[in-house]
Amino acid sequence: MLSTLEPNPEQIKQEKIYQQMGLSDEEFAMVEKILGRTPNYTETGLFSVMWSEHCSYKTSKPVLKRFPTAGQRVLQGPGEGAGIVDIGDGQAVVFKIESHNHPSAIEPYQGAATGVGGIIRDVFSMGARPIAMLNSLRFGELNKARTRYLFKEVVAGIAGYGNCIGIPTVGGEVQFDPSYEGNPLVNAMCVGLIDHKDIKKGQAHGLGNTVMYVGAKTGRDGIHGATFASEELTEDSDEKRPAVQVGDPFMEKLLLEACLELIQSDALVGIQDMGAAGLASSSSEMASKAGMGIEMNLDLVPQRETGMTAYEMMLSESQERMLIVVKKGREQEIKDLFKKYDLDAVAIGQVTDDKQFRLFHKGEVVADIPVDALAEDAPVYHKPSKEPAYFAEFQEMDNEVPQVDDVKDTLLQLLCQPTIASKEWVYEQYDYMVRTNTVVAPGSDAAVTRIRGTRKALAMTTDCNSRFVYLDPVTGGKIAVAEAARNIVCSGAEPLAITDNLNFGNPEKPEVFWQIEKAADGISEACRVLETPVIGGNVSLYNETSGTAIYPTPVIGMVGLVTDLDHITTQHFKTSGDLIYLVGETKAEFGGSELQKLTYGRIFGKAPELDIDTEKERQQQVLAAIRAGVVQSAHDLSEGGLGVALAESLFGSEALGADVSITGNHVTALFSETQTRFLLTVKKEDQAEFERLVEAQWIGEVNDSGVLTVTNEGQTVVAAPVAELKAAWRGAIPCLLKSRD
Amino acid sequence: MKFAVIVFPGSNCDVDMYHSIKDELGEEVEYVWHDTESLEGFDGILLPGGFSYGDYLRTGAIARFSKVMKEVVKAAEAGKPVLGVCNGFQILLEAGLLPGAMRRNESLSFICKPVELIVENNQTMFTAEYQPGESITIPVAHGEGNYYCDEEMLEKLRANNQIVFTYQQNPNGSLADIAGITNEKGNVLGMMPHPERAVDGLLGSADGLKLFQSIVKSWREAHVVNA
Amino acid sequence: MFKVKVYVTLRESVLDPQGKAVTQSLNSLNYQEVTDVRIGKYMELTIEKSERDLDEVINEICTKLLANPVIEDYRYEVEECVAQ
Amino acid sequence: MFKVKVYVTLRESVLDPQGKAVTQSLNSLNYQEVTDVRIGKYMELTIEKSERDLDEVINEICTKLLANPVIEDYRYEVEECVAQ
Ligand SMILES: Nc1ncnc2c1ncn2[C@@H]1O[C@H](COP(=O)(O)OP(=O)(O)O)[C@@H](O)[C@H]1O
Ligand SMILES: [Mg+2]
Repeated sequence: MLSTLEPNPEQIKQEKIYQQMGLSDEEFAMVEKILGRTPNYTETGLFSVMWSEHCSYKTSKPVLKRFPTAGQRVLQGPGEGAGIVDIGDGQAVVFKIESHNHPSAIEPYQGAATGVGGIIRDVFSMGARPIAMLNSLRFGELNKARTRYLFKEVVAGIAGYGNCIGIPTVGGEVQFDPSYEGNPLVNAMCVGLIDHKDIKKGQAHGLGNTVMYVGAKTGRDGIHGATFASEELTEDSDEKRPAVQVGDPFMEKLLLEACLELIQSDALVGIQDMGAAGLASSSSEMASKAGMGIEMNLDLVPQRETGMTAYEMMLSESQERMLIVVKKGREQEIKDLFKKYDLDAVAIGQVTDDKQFRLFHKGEVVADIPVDALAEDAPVYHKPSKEPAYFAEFQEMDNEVPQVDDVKDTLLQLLCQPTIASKEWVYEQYDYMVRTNTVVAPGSDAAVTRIRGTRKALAMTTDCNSRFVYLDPVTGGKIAVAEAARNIVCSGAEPLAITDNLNFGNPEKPEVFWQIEKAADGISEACRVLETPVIGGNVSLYNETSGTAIYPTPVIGMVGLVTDLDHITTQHFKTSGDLIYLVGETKAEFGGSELQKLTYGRIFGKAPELDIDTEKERQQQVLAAIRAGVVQSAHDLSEGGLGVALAESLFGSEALGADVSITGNHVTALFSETQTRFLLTVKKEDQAEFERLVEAQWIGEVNDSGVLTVTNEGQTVVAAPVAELKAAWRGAIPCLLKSRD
Repeated sequence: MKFAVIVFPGSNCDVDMYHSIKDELGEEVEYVWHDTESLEGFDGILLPGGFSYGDYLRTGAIARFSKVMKEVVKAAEAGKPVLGVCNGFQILLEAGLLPGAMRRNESLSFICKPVELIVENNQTMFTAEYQPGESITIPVAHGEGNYYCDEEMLEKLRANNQIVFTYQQNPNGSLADIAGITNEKGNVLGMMPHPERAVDGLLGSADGLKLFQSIVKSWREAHVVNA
Repeated sequence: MFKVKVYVTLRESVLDPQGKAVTQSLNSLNYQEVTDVRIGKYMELTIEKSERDLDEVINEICTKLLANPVIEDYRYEVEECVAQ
Repeated sequence: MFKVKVYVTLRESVLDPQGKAVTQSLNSLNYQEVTDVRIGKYMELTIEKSERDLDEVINEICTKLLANPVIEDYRYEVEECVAQ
């Protein structure tokens, strides 16, 4: 155990113990300079977690600066627990995404579960009622037993936590690719709803006000979790096992309800969840943001285990805890409020005005640090960046159309690719209906949740095609935002803003840093044009195993506003006789496509192009048509191109079929992944009005044949029973999960 | 008619139940906290779904000791309608107000989806508005809905027409496809599917509404005549 | 102070879906020699000395809360811990 | 044929939400003497004789499937059953 004999300042310095905690020699020297002395063990621990990448963003800060973060509707940008966007009528939507990649690699069930718990706390600590969850997952291929285990357990963990706490999990994405085999990605997003007047911040204002600790007791869980998240996974990561925490969703449900009641009390000054780096980060950040200092007596911290040291208490990442600041003298009413939920609220300190971070334990001062040094003044690094050799090589390549012999067979195979296949196996484990507001359940482009008592609804999605980002990070970054927006628009909503999760490899490698920078540029450009500012996000670096990085994966979480329930649209074809339209022209673009992967077993070449202005124009046209009530169904074209989109649009019914005619090379027409395309259906009587609003090609008609027929200049290219396509698509993941190595 | 929605620590379908009654049915309804010691004034008792006490140990095992459960027992004895949905059903089983026990779903996974039910008995105060044998669509969302009782009890349930709903395609492995049962007297119903999630066509199905309407109707028949 | 170990098992006549699944997955992992698995609960209770009879307390606790007599059986063992 | 009893318990410093909830519930049911409950799994495996070493098989099974070494410990007992 770490506890018994702590090294003294001399030893820490001489034996360079700070290095094991994650501080470099230069950083340790900075700490000594700030303090004017050598730090003790607790202080060294505080600096090491607060200055870890996870808490301080020391390498990603220069990149994050590029993001557009302001907008007319933005009430809270990056910097607090979660961002906030105005949605009218005094209401606002609060959302944020967060990663729990490394814990999930080690203990998938609990890693994923506590990831869910953490992001929920971020949202309700703003004062918002969490109303929906999404998740974005990446695994290796399902032909490995370890991957199947990780996939099953991660999904079970997300379900276990989210279902218990009673927040519907309404959407997400899952992608499978060998690059994630040793380092899966588990990103969870939470969306909340708030009235403007209830917005709360994590700030410790008011000299003499009381700092209170609420929720679960502190144990030795996950000490140094933040540092852990900032390192590569290595063979001996298993040694760091105690870094994994166990979640208690029941406790969090109580904490959630109690905190939402607390929000209404004028005794509350500030509130913040204890996430990464637990008590250390929540307390120092609250004080620093308020321009104040803070003093805490650690003897008063509720403890689950005996003999805990100051170091352990400050760095513990025990879950389901919150730190609040309340007006002096009002402590008892706060205690009573929490008592109702069987929770303890304990006064552990107060706000000071000397901007110092001071901790007492067993009658001694165990830390005395300028608070801004911890929370604000972490060093910032401008890492070297270098274009990787593969990029130039890929850019030289021409777009080759993969050879397809049997179109129907290829379509069937594409539908069975786990990245495309039905995710029913996943989302049926999630309670996506609780709170009875889910109008569009998982299975369409974006999920839609109504706002009770209004005609409004929120559409939400997570997206990132990391293959494109790998091939070309600028374009791939743009595509991620554009695709998310397309999904939102197809659902009948106007995109509002995004939250992003930058999952990358080791930023100390110049090629990886280049990917980060370029992807951020692409995201920024798309966000500017589409007017969807970045209101928060999360960075997860060092996603590597044995020196190989994952594909760069900047996951975009986007929320859109449906202004009237009547606008809600799904991707599924509705009635026989409806006309099918394709928006956007199709080019031969196969770099990073599903067909390329299927044909060659790997990806290469150029990512599809994206013109963001055209994207915006088409999205606006589609949304206008939806709002005019002339669109029956809307689906964006993504993995697998038009062929897959047509099939997916037919999977919503038992009896429908479609007759579609294409021109030119049929492989390109059906399977190219050219961006900025939509598949829409329109009632015959609305044809004229639709064509007035949207520039689109009429490509066919919905019928009740139960067969998808595609013809090219009179020649039948595909005639596939929808039932057969659907069975393959639905069965693919369950079937892969039953496979053996 | 006035309903109580009992709220246990960890209940999470309480809000849905409340809105079903208030917004869709238009009847009076109040939340009642688990430590309440009287249910006087309420005509119908609703135990909502969720994860009371985290469902730790066994589903419903800890909740059944809540103070309010003594009152729920009294209400049941007095012949008032008592409806337990999902976790509410599990609590009624643990409390002995309904026979049998729940096991984990056969798949061992939580399952959330709309399912088709058959109304096996429409002669109850909960189902009078349905046709006999009617097929209705109501969502399930549970990890432990695999109902069990012994042979003898099953015979009794059948003989007394206590099996009210069965699954057309069993999602959890429950004995005899059981989705919902009543007590012998017929005034306590436990069911795994969520009728309160099926009261508004916007969300997919409104087939659950008749269940609540049946309760109100039978209550009116009994009380308005007496009045 | 006593350390009480309680074992709660499903009654023989009740099918155990979890046990069945574990058996199947062990078989598919090539442990054909495992022919049956039954999964129950193992609980360790720390109980202070009190006026009440220990066995009575344990039996009450088990029948009321720790086991569900409709489908489960229980047994227990008591160890007395010597205060240090 | 062997009957193998496997006990899987949460590691000492790992939070046990179930045990905590049960302790609280017992306390509020007036069993104040119960100061702690930890909940684990108890499994009974039936294993046929095979060429493989029994202890090896059990340890493999436990680490691979029955226990999660990241947060759990296990121990086991073997009983040989005489064929009847
Ligand atoms: N991990 C997940 N959790 C919940 N829903 C998911 C998950 N993965 C996919 N889905 C749902 O399955 C549907 C199809 O997903 P996807 O193929 O990624 O859609 P798209 O290409 O339109 O973004 C969506 O409705 C999505 O929300
Ligand atoms: Mg889509």
